[in-house]
Amino acid sequence: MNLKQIYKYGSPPNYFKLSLKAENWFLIPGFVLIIIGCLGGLFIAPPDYQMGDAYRIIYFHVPSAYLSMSAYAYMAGAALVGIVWRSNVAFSVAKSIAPFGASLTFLALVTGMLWGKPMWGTAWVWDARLTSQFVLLLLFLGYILLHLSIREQRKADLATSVLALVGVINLPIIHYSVVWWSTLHQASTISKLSSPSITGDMLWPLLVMIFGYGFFFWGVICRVAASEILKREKRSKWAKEYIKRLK
Amino acid sequence: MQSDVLQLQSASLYRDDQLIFSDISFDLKGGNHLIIKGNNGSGKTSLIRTLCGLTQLTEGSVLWNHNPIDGISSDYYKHLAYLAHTNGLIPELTLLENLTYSLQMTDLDKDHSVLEGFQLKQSLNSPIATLSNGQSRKTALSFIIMSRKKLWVFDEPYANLDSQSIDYLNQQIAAHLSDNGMVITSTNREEVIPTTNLEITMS
Amino acid sequence: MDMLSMGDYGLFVWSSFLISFLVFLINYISAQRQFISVLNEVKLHNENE
Amino acid sequence: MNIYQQLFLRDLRVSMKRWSDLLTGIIMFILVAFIFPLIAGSDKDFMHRIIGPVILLSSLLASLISMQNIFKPDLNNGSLEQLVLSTHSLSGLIFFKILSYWVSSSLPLVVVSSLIASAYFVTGIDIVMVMLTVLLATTTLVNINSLAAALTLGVRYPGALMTLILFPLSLPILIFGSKAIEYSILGMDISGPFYFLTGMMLLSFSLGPIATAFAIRISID
Repeated sequence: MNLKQIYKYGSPPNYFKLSLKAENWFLIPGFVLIIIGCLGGLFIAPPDYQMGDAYRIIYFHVPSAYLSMSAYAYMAGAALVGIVWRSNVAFSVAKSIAPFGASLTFLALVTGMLWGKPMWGTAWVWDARLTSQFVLLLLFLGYILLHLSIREQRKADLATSVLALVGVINLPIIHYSVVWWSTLHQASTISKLSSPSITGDMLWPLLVMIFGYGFFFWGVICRVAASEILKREKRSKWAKEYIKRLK
Repeated sequence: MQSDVLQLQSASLYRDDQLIFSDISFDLKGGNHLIIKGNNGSGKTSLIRTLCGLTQLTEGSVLWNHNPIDGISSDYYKHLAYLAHTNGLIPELTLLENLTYSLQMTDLDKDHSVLEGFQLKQSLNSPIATLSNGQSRKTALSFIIMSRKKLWVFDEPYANLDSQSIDYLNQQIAAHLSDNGMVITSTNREEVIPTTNLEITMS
Repeated sequence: MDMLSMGDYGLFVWSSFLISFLVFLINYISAQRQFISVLNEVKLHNENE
Repeated sequence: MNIYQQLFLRDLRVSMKRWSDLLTGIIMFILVAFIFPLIAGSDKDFMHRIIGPVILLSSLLASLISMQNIFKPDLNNGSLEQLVLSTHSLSGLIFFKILSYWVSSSLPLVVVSSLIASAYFVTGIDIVMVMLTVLLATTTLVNINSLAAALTLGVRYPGALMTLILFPLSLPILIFGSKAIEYSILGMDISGPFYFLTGMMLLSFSLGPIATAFAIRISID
């Protein structure tokens, strides 16, 4: 793909059409992969010799934790592109990632707590991963609330993008400091936390789930970003024509 | 001497979906006075802010000596003095302190004849907060006049002024224009404006 | 039935499954609804002009 | 006198005139630190354990309260616009504005923290360590805070939003800052946390003013 093509798909009408076309190419594989992963993880994979069937929660926990972290990175990437090229498309993508990213973080937290309850006997443990997820949730919420509280769209886009970039610079530092802190406090629980020695027939459903989550995520983002773009471009010619053709 | 020129080329501004103004163009050369007329809420302030580079145009461009001002802002700001609705004065500090710490005008005229002309000489040591609205407006105006910058941009300079000060301001503007300076003024009080060669009416 | 009880951990495993499913469903549905509401908004905008 | 010195001195002077803002921050700092022993017990070992977190938390709250007003009055009286229209780099001007704000709002905290440390039965060189930690932590916090204040300039009630933005970004400072104090009291090696705090201070002073300047341009648009 050369630069000209990238520029072409970066223009709002092209991106709009492309994302609506691409939506199902993400959603359907995502859906299928998640079903396969669920079947594999919940029924086919053998129970862990130490933790029994409870470990199956990782098939929901790990993909959402992975994806929530990378969602923040994608959001910051889109924000950077938006700031540099003042691209409405990039801003729309960044804005659409935030709610899904926040809900993935929420999922990672809740499934983490559901895993903690039988394993550690308590729903919340001050361990590095859960705490990092909590901080990530706050970063997402800050982004979303800042976007909501600035009335003018263009201003809100730029301001939240600055926040996303600062957040992504800080994220490794936060993660590092939380890990450092928890190794000081929770030396005893760390060993319990270490992931079970995963065997091949446990691993493949996990990978399938991670990919399924990713595909489904982008499918939803395609649709949300398309509606964001349409909203921003409603006084443009292509948007009017698109609406007219729908009738 | 090469004469400076400020150009606005087919400028439009939207705030989200709302059209503020569209397709305005002009050329402003040394000795020209541009008046922007219009009622409240007609986009005068937005237009003036785009001319100062504080607000980005949706379409079109602002050029200083044929260069877009975003690229040469520090060069452009050497020549620009801007008076906003707010006076840009710090109310806790006295007039004199505001003058000393005035950041934009690094080479402020040190003789205070303009302050005298606006009858501000006796208020030099009172905090801006204790001055009346008209007096603080006059203070801000005299800072612009004393700044020795080429381009003066006034947003509603006549607000709160008594007739004597209006005359004095018009005198100063005339002197600046004859000195090959440029002035941009927005107002909705048409009766007090001196005659000019450039006019934009916003609706 | 043994499959569903997951040892004794069925409650935790299945509620993880359920909540993940729900969150994905909500995100999907709200995406579709948001698109439709934007379509209507733009339509309204066009008619007003 | 160059323009940066001018701005620095002007802001210092203005801060003195707005002394009630500064005082609120200092009072907040003292109150939080004094309330903890009152409600949680005051034996020496316990006080030594909690002084780190308490000092850091109260500096966070103090700087949050006093920093809400770093740009807002300037926005309202128009002098922020004049700052943007300066021929000098806005990031540089903001750097000195932040520095001046730090001197007026956080330097008193460094001094006061020595009193608090002695009230917490900290003695000798450890008091200096507490002060040094507060100094390093507040220099970073002031940068993060000014960014949050600049981003929320256009928001009518920015308090809650600022807190939400601030908390995750300042978490590393709180963790390492309280560890530095704890290590120093326990007589352990404190170079690790101090290197970290110093690094964060340098990072925040190099990125903070740039990001804040950018955010101000957006907010006054």
